[in-house]
Amino acid sequence: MTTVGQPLVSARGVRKQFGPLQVLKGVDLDVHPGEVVVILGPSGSGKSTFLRCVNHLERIDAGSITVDGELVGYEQRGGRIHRLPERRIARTRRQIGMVFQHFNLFPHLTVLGNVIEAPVGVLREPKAEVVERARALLDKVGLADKADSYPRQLSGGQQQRVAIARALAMRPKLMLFDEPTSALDPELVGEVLGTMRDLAADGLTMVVVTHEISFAREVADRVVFMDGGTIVESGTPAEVLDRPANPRTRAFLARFLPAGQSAA
Amino acid sequence: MTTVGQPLVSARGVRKQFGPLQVLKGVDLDVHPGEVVVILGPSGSGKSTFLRCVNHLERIDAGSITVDGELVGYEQRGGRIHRLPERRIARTRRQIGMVFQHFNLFPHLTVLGNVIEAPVGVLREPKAEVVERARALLDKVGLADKADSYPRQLSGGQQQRVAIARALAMRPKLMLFDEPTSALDPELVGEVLGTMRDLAADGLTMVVVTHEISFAREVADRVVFMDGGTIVESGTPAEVLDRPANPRTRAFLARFLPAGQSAA
Amino acid sequence: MTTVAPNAPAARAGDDRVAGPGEPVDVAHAVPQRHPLQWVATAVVAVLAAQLIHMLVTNPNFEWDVVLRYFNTESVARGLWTTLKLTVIAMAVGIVLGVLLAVCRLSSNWLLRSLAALYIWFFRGVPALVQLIFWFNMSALMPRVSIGIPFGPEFVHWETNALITPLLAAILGLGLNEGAYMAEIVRGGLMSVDQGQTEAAQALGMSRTRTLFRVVLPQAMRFIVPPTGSQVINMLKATSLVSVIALSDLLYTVQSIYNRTFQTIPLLLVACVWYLVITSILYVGQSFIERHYARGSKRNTPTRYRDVLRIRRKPVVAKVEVPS
Amino acid sequence: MTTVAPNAPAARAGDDRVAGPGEPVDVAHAVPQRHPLQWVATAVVAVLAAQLIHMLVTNPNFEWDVVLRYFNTESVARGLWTTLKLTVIAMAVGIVLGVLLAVCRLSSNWLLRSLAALYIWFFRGVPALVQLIFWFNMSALMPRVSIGIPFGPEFVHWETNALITPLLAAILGLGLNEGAYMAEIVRGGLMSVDQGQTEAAQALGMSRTRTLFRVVLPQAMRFIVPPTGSQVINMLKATSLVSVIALSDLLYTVQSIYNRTFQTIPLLLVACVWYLVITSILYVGQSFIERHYARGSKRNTPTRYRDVLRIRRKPVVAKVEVPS
Amino acid sequence: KDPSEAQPGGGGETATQQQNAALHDQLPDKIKQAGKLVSVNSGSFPPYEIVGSNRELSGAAADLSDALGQILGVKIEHVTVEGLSGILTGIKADRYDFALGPIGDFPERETDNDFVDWVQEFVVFAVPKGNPKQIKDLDSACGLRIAVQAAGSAEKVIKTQSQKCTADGKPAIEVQSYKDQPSSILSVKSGRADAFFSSQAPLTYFVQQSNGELELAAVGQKNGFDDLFQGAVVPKDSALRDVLLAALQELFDNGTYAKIMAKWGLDGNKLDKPGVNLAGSKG
Ligand SMILES: Nc1ncnc2c1ncn2[C@@H]1O[C@H](COP(=O)(O)OP(=O)(O)OP(=O)(O)O)[C@@H](O)[C@H]1O
Ligand SMILES: Nc1ncnc2c1ncn2[C@@H]1O[C@H](COP(=O)(O)OP(=O)(O)OP(=O)(O)O)[C@@H](O)[C@H]1O
Ligand SMILES: [Mg+2]
Ligand SMILES: [Mg+2]
Repeated sequence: MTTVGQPLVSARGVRKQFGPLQVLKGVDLDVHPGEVVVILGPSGSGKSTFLRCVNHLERIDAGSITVDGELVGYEQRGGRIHRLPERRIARTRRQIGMVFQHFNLFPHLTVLGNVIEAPVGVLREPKAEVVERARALLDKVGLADKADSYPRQLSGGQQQRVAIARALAMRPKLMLFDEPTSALDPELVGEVLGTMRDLAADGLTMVVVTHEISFAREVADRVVFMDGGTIVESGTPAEVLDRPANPRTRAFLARFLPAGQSAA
Repeated sequence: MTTVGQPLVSARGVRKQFGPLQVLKGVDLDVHPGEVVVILGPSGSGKSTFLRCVNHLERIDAGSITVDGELVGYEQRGGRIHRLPERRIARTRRQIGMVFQHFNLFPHLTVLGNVIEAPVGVLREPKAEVVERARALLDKVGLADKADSYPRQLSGGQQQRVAIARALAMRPKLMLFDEPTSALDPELVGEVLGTMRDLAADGLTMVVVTHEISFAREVADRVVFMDGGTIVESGTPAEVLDRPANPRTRAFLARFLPAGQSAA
Repeated sequence: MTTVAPNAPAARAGDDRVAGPGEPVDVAHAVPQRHPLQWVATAVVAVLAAQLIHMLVTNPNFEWDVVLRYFNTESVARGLWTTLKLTVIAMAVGIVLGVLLAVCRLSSNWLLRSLAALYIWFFRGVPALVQLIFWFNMSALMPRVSIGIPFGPEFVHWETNALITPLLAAILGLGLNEGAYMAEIVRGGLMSVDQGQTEAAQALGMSRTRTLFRVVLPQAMRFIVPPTGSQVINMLKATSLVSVIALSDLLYTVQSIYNRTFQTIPLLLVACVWYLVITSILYVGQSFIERHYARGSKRNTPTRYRDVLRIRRKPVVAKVEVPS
Repeated sequence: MTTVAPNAPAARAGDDRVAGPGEPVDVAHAVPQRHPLQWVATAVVAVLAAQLIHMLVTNPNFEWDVVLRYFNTESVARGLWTTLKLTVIAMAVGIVLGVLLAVCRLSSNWLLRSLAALYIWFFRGVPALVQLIFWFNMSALMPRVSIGIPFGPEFVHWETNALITPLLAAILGLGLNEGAYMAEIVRGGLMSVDQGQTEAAQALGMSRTRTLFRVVLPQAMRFIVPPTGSQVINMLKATSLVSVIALSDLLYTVQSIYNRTFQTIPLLLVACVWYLVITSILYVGQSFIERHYARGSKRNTPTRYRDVLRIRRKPVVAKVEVPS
Repeated sequence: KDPSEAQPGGGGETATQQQNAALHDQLPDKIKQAGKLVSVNSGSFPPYEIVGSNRELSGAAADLSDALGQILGVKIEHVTVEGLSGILTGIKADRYDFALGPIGDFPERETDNDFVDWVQEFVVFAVPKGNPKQIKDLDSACGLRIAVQAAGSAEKVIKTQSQKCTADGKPAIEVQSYKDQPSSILSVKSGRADAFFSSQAPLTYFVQQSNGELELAAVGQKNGFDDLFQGAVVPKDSALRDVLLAALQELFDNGTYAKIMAKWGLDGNKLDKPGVNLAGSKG
């Protein structure tokens, strides 16, 4: 499905450093509208950091990221590049939904409150309209009856689905998922992956960091393997997962296969 | 390996209620010395509650649990049953090691401090001796070089292995594991399961609540399936996992098999 | 919350039913635990309480008739009113300032951070009494306040004494001082909220201000409210300092009565009883506020009053139920 | 902490290198951010500070020569010593009592819980001044204290006045009062420790006492220390209440000097400067204690002083590194 | 109504005074404009100053201020604040014009302020009923526990006496310095102190209030004080000082002063004539 045309996300030579530690060492990645990109890679390879750079939760040190043609966190004005003020960055972020590993729902708000908070408070949409949309979204993720529960009264899988609904309520052009299932008990992973599968089928553009190989195989348009702060390998699921060119990719994938089964 | 003779753990008709909710509805289970019993079951079936009853973190309402022939939390005296005082219960607990889902290491103590705390402070063993034993144990779980780190400086898998070493340092007769891998990222599960596999090979008596079917198949002497507060099915891994007699067991196991593969 | 389906039959596997070696034991028949020590302790407490009450009632030194006589005289009521008014205003100033200062302390801006730290250092360090005297009598230092070019001509100016009324001086003295203490409390509360919450809010495009007021602060309140309760009680009593600037609060009113009549003990009792009444009301109010901010913080919303007082934090990751 | 192997070559996949539609942009060349507002603010603050210092130095009302003259006279030193001694002892009493009361408040025993609640209610409600007067003049209420059969014969008895020296009265009055405030602080701290910690300790066979002192309290200290710092500063100033029972602390000493000489402002300055010196020392001490109890609470042990002041809690589950 | 309002009785009303226009003209402009003088006091100091529950002042000083106001043709307003810090800083800050007092005049207090003295004070002991320790004079206080009000001259005298006791081979005095009069009185009542050593005029009043629990001792003795003057405090070298002195002189001359003093039982404390900084000029 690798579309030609203007990419929705375009990262060029993205570098990020924490103190002495170079975490991203020049990452290039294009994500086209409607594409589902899965990022794989060992822990510490910079997957989360890259996702966080895309919606400017981290400021990049070099290179550039554009979303929908607009520079993230910066602005070209008079031939020079200027940092955007916090207020303008917030505007960019509204187009990008993010789902975190630990859900990060607002525990003091009900499920419905979580979902409508940003559309009502940030986009200033009329509340009645947002509530209606929120209920539809909750229905879509299978939680219509939990609208008035508090997050802590839900299971992990339910919480993560609320987090997805919360992000979708902003009608983002792009959804970022950072290991959305790895804080869940094995029994509950399926619920969340199911929801994500539906979103992909709806044509939403998604960048997903995950360890769920079978999900990647089934849903991804493209799989990207990161290691040591760079993209080591990239291609269709079949290419990257079944015939990895890079030895590191191969070593990594070996861990996820049932013992005794080869990576073929 | 199902040994005849005096069982190490013997639970009879164990019932436990939280307010109006009957969580354990009469659980009978014998664990013989050297045996590895894996408890499977859906969430809320009372697996954790049962384990917690074995070392009296929860007081049972009816039935009895004995460990090594001694009643847990109670005492028969003059033909009647009396509650033991907290001090005596603590003595029983020293024979039982427990490993929690969320590790529960003491964050203010170093790894070594965590391991030696109870033997030195509770058993009053000489410190030098305990330190030596603790280092040997840390070596065994592959963390000899982390002795002076603080728990938060370790990965989840490393933390869980420290928790195992901490429990082993008390030289327990019995180890209880409550979903020791389900708070871990998929990449790290292997480390902990490896350590547990080694312990089983050493002949330690273990009761393990887990969702790792392959671990159960490989290591367990017996697999027990709990549902709705009772033991629904029990037998060798081959019996329970591959030819489950009970429809609920079958339904449960179906979730854990790769899509498209049947439960045979 | 979870209900196990009641129709779950006990389909136990056979091999576990083999009888154990001992005779059947059932702890359901355990002897109910006796607590002899607790009973002895209760008795001792009861006797001591009886003695205390006996002494309170019979000891002539308490002069309960005098206490009663003064309990709701007009001057005491006026003192009480001053106390309450000052407490409310000074705490309001303190809380607003405290939130501002705490946010500054945690800001990424060097200047704000240092200024807030300086403020807290200074205002916690200087006794409130001195601050009151200073504000009230500022005209001894600066007879007039002016806006103008520094070290140059003035444009507007006011007489300091006209500007600073006793009430304003009291509010400044007590409120600015309280702000420094509240700042530390609020800072602790803000830090106790997981950083993930801020990130989630930012990812939704919320502004910093909105994140603070809609996400972080409401969660921090659980940790801010209890120590703030202590601060209110403290303030209630600290208002007696304003007697130095010619305002008379509850305590000073009774003091000025016994300065005249020398019935020290019964008049102090009048103040004590009033303070206890107010703190009791505050106590109830506080537990309602705590209950409000505790919503969503537990899996089971607390229902009984006692539960409200004993909230325990649970790990964030919730347990999960699968219908069986 | 994590070091990515430096030999990891950037073996990028080809298709992502296809040039984007726009010209190459690199934020590394972004214009350094200017903060004009910050500079203006800094300038304003600097001018205000200059004016303040100018006033402090030149205003004759401060009489700095008098301040200097009295700053370390013997009587001021003696007052300071009383202040420090009382603060240390009363805080020690308060902390010990506070821990006891907090444990009682959280106990499963009904009697202990109610007694602790009653204590806290009463001692927070009654002004410390009144408590001091009561303890000191208890013999006006009870000329002698006796042990014996309630409402019956006495076995042993003491003269109350001999029993309660002024110092003891001060310690009782301030310490018992402080205990009530500390109890609430400690309770908050204890509740903030995850229940899993207690269970882990119990599972290791630890007794309740050991669990409290080795596991729960050391972790609670992170939340107990900062508000306790505020309490110490409060106590430092609250000791001036003891002047009502003929003890003279720092503030009262300077007051009695200006009562004689009428040099109010410079003598109050003497007290303020001393208070600021002590609170500064406390501040440093507190941050060291906080740093001690913060050990193990972060992935990266803080090294810089500023970090100590800005500890943020991280989620418990640590991130993980796999060597590549 | 506040039950403590009942005031100790005393003679009839004093006559109204004639306004002295010359003195009025000498007043600072600000006061003339405002038409009032603000006098500050630190609470009850009976029988000179007794603060009622509405903060209205009665007592000898109140009567005197009424008379002064009539002479000067301004209203005298009384403000009560706690402690000297409030009084002195307030005068410095121009919040209050003066303190009518009487406040003890000591040489070291005269550096920053001027005193217009109008009474003389004696110091006596208040002891429990029956004078159990048999205090007759200063010397008989050796070895006893004596309460004083901190920083007053009584404290200085009793400390000197204590040194004298040890020099004479007698046990020293245990001096207890209390913050205010009620706490000192309470210490005598609760048996912490054997006697309270303080000014006679207020002590007389306290003893009357104590329902017979206390009595005075060593009355009529010098008790270590040669001359203890008390009076009004005004800012150093202010115009008000001379106006006040002149106005007081007028009240002394026309007998109003004597009448007021008699009314409040203060005959023994009268001065022959008012004066400025009498303590400094004598000492
Ligand atoms: N705020 C930060 N300050 C310092 N170092 C950081 C910070 N955030 C991340 N790092 C470090 O950067 C490296 C990459 O982190 P990142 O979270 O992006 O890895 P990841 O690929 O997402 O790994 P994981 O699978 O564990 O989530 C790690 O070594 C991490 O310790
Ligand atoms: N302390 C408690 N108070 C009230 N209810 C409790 C308590 N502990 C457990 N429960 C309830 O008891 C039931 C059984 O819980 P338990 O933790 O034993 O299940 P489990 O089989 O371990 O499930 P999981 O796989 O989610 O850990 C659940 O419904 C749970 O909500
Ligand atoms: Mg990550
Ligand atoms: Mg469980």
